[in-house]
Amino acid sequence: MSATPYIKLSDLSARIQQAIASAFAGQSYWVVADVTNYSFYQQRGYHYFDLVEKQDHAGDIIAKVAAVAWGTGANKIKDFERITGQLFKNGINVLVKVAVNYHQVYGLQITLLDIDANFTIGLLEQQKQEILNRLLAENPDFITRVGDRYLTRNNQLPLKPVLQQIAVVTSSNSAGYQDFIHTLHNNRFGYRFVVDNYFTVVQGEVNAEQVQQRFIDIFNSGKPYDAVVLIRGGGAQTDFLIFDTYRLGRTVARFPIPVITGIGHQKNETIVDMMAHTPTKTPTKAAEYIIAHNKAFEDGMVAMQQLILIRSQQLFSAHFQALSAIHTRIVNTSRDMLSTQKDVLAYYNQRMINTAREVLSNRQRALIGLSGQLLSRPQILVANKRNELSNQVANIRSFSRNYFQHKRMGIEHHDTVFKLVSPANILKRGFALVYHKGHITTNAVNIEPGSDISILLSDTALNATVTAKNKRNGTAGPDI
Amino acid sequence: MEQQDLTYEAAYEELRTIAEEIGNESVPVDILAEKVKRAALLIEFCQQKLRSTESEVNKIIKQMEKNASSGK
Amino acid sequence: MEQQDLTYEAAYEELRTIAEEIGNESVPVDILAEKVKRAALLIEFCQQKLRSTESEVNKIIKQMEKNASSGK
Amino acid sequence: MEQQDLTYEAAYEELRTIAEEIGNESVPVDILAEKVKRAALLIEFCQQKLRSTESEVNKIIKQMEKNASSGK
Amino acid sequence: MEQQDLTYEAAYEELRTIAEEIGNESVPVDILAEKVKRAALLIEFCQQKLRSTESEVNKIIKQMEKNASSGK
Amino acid sequence: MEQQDLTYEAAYEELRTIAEEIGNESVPVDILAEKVKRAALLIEFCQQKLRSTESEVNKIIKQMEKNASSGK
Amino acid sequence: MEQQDLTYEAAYEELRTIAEEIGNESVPVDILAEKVKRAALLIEFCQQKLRSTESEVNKIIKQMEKNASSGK
Repeated sequence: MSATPYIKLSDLSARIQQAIASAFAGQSYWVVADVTNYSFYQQRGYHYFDLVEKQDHAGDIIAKVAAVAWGTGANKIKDFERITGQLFKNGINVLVKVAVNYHQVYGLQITLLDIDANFTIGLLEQQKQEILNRLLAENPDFITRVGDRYLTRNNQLPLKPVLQQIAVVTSSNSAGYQDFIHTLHNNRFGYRFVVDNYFTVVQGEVNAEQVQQRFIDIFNSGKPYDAVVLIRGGGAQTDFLIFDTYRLGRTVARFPIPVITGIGHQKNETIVDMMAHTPTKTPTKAAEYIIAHNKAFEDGMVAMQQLILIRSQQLFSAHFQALSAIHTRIVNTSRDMLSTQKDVLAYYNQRMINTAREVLSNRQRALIGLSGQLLSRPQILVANKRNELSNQVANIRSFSRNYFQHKRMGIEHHDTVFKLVSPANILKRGFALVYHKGHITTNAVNIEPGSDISILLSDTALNATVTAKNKRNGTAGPDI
Repeated sequence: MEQQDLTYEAAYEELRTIAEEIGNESVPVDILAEKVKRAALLIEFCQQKLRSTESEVNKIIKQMEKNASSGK
Repeated sequence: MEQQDLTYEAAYEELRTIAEEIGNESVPVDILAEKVKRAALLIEFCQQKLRSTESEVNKIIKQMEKNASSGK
Repeated sequence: MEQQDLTYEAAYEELRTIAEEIGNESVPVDILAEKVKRAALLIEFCQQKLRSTESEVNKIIKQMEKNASSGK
Repeated sequence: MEQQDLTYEAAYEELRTIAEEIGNESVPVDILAEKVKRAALLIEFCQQKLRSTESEVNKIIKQMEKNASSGK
Repeated sequence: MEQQDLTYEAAYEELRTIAEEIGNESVPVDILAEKVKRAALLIEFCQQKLRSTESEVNKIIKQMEKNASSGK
Repeated sequence: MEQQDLTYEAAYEELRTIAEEIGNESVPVDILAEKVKRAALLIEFCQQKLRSTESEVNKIIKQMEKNASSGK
């Protein structure tokens, strides 16, 4: 044992405290830093976090101080969240006013006194955004952005109905890996899995290339893996940074087998999560997801089986019913048909009976009508003939009466005429006939005074001698 | 006289001829007297003929009517 | 006389002709009586014919009526 | 007589023709009796035919009526 | 008779035709009895055919119902 | 009979056709009994086929249910 | 049997097709039992495969093929 002089640790810490107090007491500083490793104890209202500063571009941490916020600081954080709508959380780049103090047990600590709400976007987030933008810009073939989601080749791959062949990328000693394997193999459905391990270091940004190599190994194995599971190997919160690297994001995004992540953080989503097929919160959740996926498949099959059973039973009962309906229909219709035919025959039978009799009675009636005509008509005919005969008799009688009358009238006319012109009748009216030399004379040429003439009156003949002869002229004397 | 052979038609025709002859006034009185005498005779003949025919016809008709009415 | 060959129709037709002739006075007086006598004869013939036809028909009808009533 | 070959229809038709002829008096009196006699004969024939048909039909109908009541 | 070769359909059709002919009185009286006799025969034939078909069908149906109830 | 080669579908189709034919009375009475007999045979065939298929399916289902419960 | 090449996808798809066919009654009764048997086999296969390692799966398939061929 050497007698090297020493002081007690408490003396040292007291001196550190004194030195820091003399340098920083009563002082405050506005500092720009990223927040990481953040946690909040609700009951006491304490915020614990680390403030870090990273090298530009590379992203390596170059400064890191543990910080606390309580009392006024906690209130300022609440104001910050209220004003910006941004949670005070990992990855944000902040401008904070701090005081520096040293505690003999808890060590160096800076206390957040105020936070500049205007300095909103944290550097980490800005970096992450830059990487995302770069991924989009440089890999348009397999990364696109729709709304606030990223569509990648990987997360557009169809998941097989059953995930049974699985490649796991993780670190061999991680608790997360143990959880995953345990959950997977001890599932209560008895599902079996074939799991191939691709161990690597999955922390520290610098190891991104190694992880990428494991993905290449998986691809080169040629095995028909159903899924690749990427599980974080544990460690501090800052270890997530590997999952926000461009390299790993790109690898996952373009990987041809669906990638399921179980990175095990609670508060933010890494770039790898965004690029992967299915992000889950923890390794256990990843295993549960796989089991649930397979269970859904089996349930689907069982449901289909149930459906087939129900459908075939329905089909049987439908067919039995249809057969029975046809049976009933055939029975009823053939009976109907027979009874209809029977009725029709009965109808014809009755109709024959009725119409045959009707025909005969109509004929009888017609014959009787005709007979009646024949009985009466000859007598009428004879009577008509007889009338005609008597008409002719009457004609002859009246015609002959007229006949005689006309004939008689003709004769009587002649009689009258002759009576008028007969000489005897003329003499009776005072005319006289003159005879000269024994002949009736109508001309006095040969009679001269002294000639003898005889004058015959109606009942007397006178002999006389002419004494004078005068020429008669004009109308003197009696008219003849 | 030839009265036996005389028909009513002939007699009547002669009568009609005589009447026509007398009508043209060129008949001398002595012939006229003769003609009138002939006419009188013909008239008498015709009248008798008519009477006898009529009575005969009437007899037949009466008989006919009797038959006709009795035949009913 | 040719009465054997005489039909009612011919007889009646002759009768009608005689009546017409008398009606339009185309029958000479000399044969009027003869015509009327012929008419009387025709009438007699027709009436007999009618009577005989009638009696024959009546006989047939009586027979028919007997049959009809017995046949019922 | 040709009654053996005579059908009811022909007989009835002849009868109808005779009735019509007598009805419009186109039958000469001379053959009227003959026509009436023919008619009487045809009527008799038709009635007999009807009677025999009726009795035959009635026999069949009786059978049919038995069928009708038993067939139900 | 050709009843051996006669089908119900043919018989029924013939029956229908006869009924129609008699119905509109286009059947001569001379063959009416014959037609009615034929109709009676056809009806008898059809009724027998119906009865035999009915009994046969009923037998089959009874058998079917027995099967149906035993098969359940 | 060709029942050995008969399928349920063919049998059912034939049955449906027969039912339709009888339904719209296009089956002559003459072959109705024959058709009904055929229908009875087809129904019997179909029911047997259905029953045997059903029992077979039920056997499979029972087997499946056993597997399902043991497989869990 | 093509079971060596049978994937979950293919099995699921086939099962879905069978369910659909039975659902819309496009499976003839004649092959329904066969279809159901096939469905049972597919499920059986998938369920066993889910719970087996690769080497076990091959054993199962062999066993199923034996059953399938003896069960026919």
